[in-house]
Amino acid sequence: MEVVPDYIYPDREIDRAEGQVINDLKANSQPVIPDSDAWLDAELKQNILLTSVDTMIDWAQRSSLWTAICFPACCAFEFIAANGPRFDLSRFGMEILRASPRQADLMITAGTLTWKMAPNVKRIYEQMAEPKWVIAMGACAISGGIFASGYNVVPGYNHIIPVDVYVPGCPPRPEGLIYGIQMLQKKIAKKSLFHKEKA
Amino acid sequence: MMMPDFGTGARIALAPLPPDWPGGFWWHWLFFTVLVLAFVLSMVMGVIYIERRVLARMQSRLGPNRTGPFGLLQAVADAVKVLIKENIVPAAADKVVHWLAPVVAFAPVVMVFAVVPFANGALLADLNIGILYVVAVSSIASVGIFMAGWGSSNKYALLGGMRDVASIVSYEIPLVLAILGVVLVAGSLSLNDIVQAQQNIPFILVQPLGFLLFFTAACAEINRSPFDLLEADSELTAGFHTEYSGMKFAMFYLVEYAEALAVSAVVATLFLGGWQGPVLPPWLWFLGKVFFVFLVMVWVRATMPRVRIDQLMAFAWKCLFPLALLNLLLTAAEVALWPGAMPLIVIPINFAIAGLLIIIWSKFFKLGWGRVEV
Amino acid sequence: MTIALSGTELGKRLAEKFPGSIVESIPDCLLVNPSLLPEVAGFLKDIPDLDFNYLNYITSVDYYEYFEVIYRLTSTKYNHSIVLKARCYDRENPVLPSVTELWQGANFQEREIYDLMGIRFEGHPNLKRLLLWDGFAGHPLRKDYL
Amino acid sequence: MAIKTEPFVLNIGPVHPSTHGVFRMRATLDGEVVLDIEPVIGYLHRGIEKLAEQRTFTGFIPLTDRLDYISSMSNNMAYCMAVEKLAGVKVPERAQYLRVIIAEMQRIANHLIANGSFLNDCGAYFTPFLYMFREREKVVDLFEMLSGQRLTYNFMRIGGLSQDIPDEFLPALRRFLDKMPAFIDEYDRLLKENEVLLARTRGVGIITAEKALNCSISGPVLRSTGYSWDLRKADPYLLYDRFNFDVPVGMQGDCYDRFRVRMEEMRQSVRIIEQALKDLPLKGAVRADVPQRLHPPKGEAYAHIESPKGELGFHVVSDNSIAPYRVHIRPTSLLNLTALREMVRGWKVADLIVIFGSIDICLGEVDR
Repeated sequence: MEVVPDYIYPDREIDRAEGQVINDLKANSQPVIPDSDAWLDAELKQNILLTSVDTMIDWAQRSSLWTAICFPACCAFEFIAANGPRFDLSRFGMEILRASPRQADLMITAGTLTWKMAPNVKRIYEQMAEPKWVIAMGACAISGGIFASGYNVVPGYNHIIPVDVYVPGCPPRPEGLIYGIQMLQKKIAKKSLFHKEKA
Repeated sequence: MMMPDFGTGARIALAPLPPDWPGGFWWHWLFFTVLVLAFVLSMVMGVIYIERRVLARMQSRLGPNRTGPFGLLQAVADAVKVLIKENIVPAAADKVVHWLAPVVAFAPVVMVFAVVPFANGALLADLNIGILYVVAVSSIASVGIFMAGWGSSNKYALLGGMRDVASIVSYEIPLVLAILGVVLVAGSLSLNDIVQAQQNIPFILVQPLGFLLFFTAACAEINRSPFDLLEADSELTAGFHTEYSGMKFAMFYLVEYAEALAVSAVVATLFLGGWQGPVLPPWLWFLGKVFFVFLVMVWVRATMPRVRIDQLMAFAWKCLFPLALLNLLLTAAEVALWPGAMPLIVIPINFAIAGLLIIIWSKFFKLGWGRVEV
Repeated sequence: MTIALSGTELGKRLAEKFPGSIVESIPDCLLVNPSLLPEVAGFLKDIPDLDFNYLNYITSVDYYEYFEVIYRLTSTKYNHSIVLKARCYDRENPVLPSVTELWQGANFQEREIYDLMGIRFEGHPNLKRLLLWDGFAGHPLRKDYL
Repeated sequence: MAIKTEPFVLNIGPVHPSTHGVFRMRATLDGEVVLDIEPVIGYLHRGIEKLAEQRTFTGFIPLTDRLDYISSMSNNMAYCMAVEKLAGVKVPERAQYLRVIIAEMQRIANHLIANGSFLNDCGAYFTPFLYMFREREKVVDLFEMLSGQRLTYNFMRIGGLSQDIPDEFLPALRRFLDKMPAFIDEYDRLLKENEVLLARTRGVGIITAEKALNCSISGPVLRSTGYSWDLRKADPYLLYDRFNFDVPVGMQGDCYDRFRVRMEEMRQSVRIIEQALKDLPLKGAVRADVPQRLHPPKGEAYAHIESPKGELGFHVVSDNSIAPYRVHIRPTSLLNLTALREMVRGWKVADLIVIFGSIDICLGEVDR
């Protein structure tokens, strides 16, 4: 058998640096990131001009949710099924999957998140341009699911990134996902461009 | 409107105003520039909607139908959303180039529409070198695309930009050679004259091989599938516009479809008889032909896998280029043989020769394997 | 049907060829002396009437007193199989020779065992963690992890 | 004249449209040419083998669903067979027939996804993928009828199936089988002889039979090299020795052969299901009497099946308690990746994606 030469670049340093990033993130992300939806209950008081601008913008944003590609595990196939011929997310204008997170609005976190993956997910979330939303799809994404006791599993995406809508199920059926998306659309409809979210 | 004078070529670059158009020279310019811009932008939204609906139907789904009646407002919603999205410039990017790239890419595509006739004489500038202008101006867009690929300081974007430059340099040659066949038959470089020369027979019948060559090369130039290598989403995530968000991304998105529209318009003008047609008003004929060509592009996109970069190059140089030369030679011989009007007999002759050449080439020319020893 | 070769018969033959290589041979498997593992495996692979050209899998089990590494070999030509086992008793720094030279399929699996069980394979071309990251504390599949 | 170039490292993945999950390749490129890649995996490593030690023998079955989540039923079955072998459980004949039927349906569903996403990687804009997904939905419907789940079925049990099939299942399966060959023909018509597809996949990513065997590669990737090794024939489990079917093999082990082998295997699966339906006993138990708290005798057992991706095996060690002492999963997808580095060297970036797609891996199984 031919002997394959060593890798061209010094990969061990890269590995060590990447491992350090994971360890740091693991140490720093024990608490759950709180849901920043308190503003939803607040009564919105704006003048007519602003509310009509808001209505227009909210309509545009909720009607064209482009999804970032971040599908680690099993739930991805229910998402694809939801995109497929039978459930057909393209009706909502969501068939455009942006491979580049810069152009996406919605991150559907389909699947178990491991600590090794966590820095990448965080990075993708940070690369997405505002405004952006996250749907945690499936039990693993919400709380770690049946893998919660695993040594490499993050118990829920909300340890890493803020989550807007949780869709339970293992995996959720495509109908459930579509319902979750509609909940998100309702949430976007309540949002106001000029109302600063209180952190 | 003056009648075409083949070959004399004594006209100035800016044609005189048609008598029935309003205002003075500059008012005329301003008015119609705004009109063309508005037309291009609204048509782009239209073709995006059409593509998404048709593509979805071809993939046995429905396509956007919730936003507005029949989903007609989907493109509007997309546009509004993209425009107010955050604009990110990567820290490592070349800021000036990054900002300038979408503009450089977008402007020339709109400029192409200045010389496309919507009806007899209804064009912004009846240049006597119209088709040359189209070829020259439309290539500038790829400078913008390369700027985007280079300025983003992203490896995927750089690969996309490199692929774009490689394809534009190669495909320009068969493209121009295919156009030359049409120009020889029509005897003019002005698009309006070319349309008028198709009074009786559209050039697709006289130039079947030229049409195929032009359509293929143009698809490659504007990077439609199966030549959409520079934003090949299964390879390079989003290619040259990986790092673009918000409004600048919207401009690239616009460029993609405006280019497709421009090519459809040029194909309709050069080969399908432009605004010529019975019964219906000319502009409707023109739009119908544009949409028809665009639908063919969508159809190709929905079925064909993508070629590889070396196959793309090989296809241009080993297949399209010699065929375009032969086509030009054949056309020149025919024009020399029958100066003035061509008899109808050339149509079956040209079809036969086109079929023969394509069969010969498909036997001898195979897209290669392309492994490099490392 | 894949025939499971009897460990006792094959063990006799191997013990003649490589004295001291077989620690124990029972019908199910052959317990090989770790220091002679590459020789035994190479013999099993190269000898024409055995021809074990296919390594099904390698796995490892932690029995507290020792680690047991299990190799299942199959001959796709004669359609028979054999299980080799090797034990290492050193819990702090367990080492076994690598079989990557013989079967490249062992490459990822030995890295995985190194990662999850902490057994080092001498002679492996690129022995580093496969599934977990550099800097992960401990080896999770060991019974005393957590 | 050679231009002096400098190689650069491109990081493909873990989040990339065509890495089928979270696979990551550190590719060293010279322009478009791939000089070298290093697969980096573990982004979905959930520690299933460790979790198995905390669960009972039956309680581990749901976790096997999440291994190769495209073909969950096969995973269920392989694990149950290993425990049955360990505990010496005899599975009733009706259950064995149903297992064969379900496993072959799962093969069809898996190959539909494999080929669809492979064509998608070649750049056919979602169309073949969605066409094949349409038919997969029909298989999923049938599975839903059985288990109530669409993806993670958890249907097999140690000693048989969790419950008997509903009355509507067999007629529905019959209807599906009648239509399926026509659909496979449709996919063939769609792209089988497309010039661009041939140019992209023929001769690309060739692997020889010796190399494949040396790298422990199995399944369609091994058979595409022309080497006929199918555990259903070589080591018949369940009732596969009762059925007539062919093992499709390729010519030279390139991407196109892998694509074709999967297409042909779907036809053979339809054939097997039809024969199994003919012989299926209409009455009888579907589950052997297995105690709720199973504790198999001390020992170990390995059972392998020809899963859609290749040889899938479970090595189960018992210490006579109610939980497995150790479960090792023979990861088909991981071992099929062994030769990836040699297969892609010298090809272009686009080929890297195509070759990777043609191997058909599932990250849940690679990382476990």
